[in-house]
Amino acid sequence: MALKILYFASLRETIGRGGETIDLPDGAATVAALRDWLAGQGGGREALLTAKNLRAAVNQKMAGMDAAVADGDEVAFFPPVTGG
Amino acid sequence: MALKILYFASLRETIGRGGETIDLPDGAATVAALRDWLAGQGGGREALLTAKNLRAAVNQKMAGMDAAVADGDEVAFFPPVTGG
Amino acid sequence: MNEVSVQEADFDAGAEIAALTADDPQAGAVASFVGLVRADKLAEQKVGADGTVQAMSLEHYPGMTEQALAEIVAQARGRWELRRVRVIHRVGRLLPGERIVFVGVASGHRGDAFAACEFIMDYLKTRAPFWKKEETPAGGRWVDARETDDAAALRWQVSGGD
Amino acid sequence: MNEVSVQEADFDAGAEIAALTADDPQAGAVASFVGLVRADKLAEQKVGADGTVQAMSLEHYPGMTEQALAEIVAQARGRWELRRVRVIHRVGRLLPGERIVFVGVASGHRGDAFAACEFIMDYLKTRAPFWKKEETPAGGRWVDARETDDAAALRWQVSGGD
Repeated sequence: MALKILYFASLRETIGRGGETIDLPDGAATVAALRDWLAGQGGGREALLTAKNLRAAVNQKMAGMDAAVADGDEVAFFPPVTGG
Repeated sequence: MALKILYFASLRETIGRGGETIDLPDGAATVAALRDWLAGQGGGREALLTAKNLRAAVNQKMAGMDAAVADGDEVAFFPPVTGG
Repeated sequence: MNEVSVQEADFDAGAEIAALTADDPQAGAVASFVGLVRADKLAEQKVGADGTVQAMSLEHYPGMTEQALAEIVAQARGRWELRRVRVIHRVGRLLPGERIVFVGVASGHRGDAFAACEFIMDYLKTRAPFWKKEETPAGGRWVDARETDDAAALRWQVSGGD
Repeated sequence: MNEVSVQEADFDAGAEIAALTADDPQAGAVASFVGLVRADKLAEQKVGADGTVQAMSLEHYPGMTEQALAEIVAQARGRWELRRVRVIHRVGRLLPGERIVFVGVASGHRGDAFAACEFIMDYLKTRAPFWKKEETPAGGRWVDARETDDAAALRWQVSGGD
């Protein structure tokens, strides 16, 4: 399935890009599975596994690692927020 | 002893004056005793006994009815405050 | 600048908030409160069908007022780590919608600023010698003290932010 | 007027506070918060003796940010009786002492205004997608999330103002 991936803050810098469009093989249908698949692609994406307290959002809403992802979703990965 | 008495808000209106200087007979040395003595002087001062939740200050600090009063003190009587 | 003011004049909340942190590198948080004359509350006192909102007048105890406010601020400083604090309370005749009171508290952290600002308001409501009188078509009416205000002040004695 | 704004421009806290109650006869209380870039916190990151405070930059997740803030405000409205609410968060490069965030809440009563204002700040700190990066003489440094912020947000789930 086609997914839009976004990276923010330190994760964006480590991975060296703000986002990418990917084609995820069928079967991996949660945020955690997507994270693991991305990390396996290398190119700095291993940081998704080593990042402390990795957070995610699916379609611009905070989501847990067990949240489902579906074709066409926008999935973002980032460190804990520090605004305010 | 000589005391400066002040009345505020509804009490000031009921008693018809903002304050007065009095000479309290010896023996009455608490706010409560002063209140009772004043009420006995009539002229609207009976309101000190009928006022709901009467409050007092001695020398510009909130004081309970059992607080001591001494010669030269400024004693104020008023209803519960409603500022803010 | 004074920490507390009792005045007839209006105040500028934005200028007060800015002054609370100007040139203070340790001030990262400002909690503030503005209280206003509620037009609808005055309207509740209408007596006749043609009764229109009039105004409110605020009486105080000159001399004691400033002292009482300063004492409340001192208590807040004893409980929380605060930078600058500012309390302004107006007296005299005020129209519906007009500002009555300003409390602003600067601190390094927002928790202290919020707690101290609310504490000062709760104590001001029950311990500072101000009295409100509403004008109504039927004449003046002194505002009754609210039991909820006593309860609000009391809760700081039980679970205060120490 | 928008309820939430994410912008590079500074804001005028006094004007925002005034707008929260303009022509609203039921608004008697405005609690507000202003957060600033603490110069001394930036200074802690100095590496060399000549290390001077630089600045901070704020990154966000365009699109999600506004939605997350609107959702936080909606939750506050579900818990307390509020009139107007305003949230402004700046992004981009900010110098020490500059304003970062404004939260203003108008209500009929101060208890609701204070609680909702603090709730919105606590939730914003843990749920709105903003990230701070400090410039230091040794280079950029992403600010770590604080456990105290998680604790502050969590307490609304236990004893929230219902």
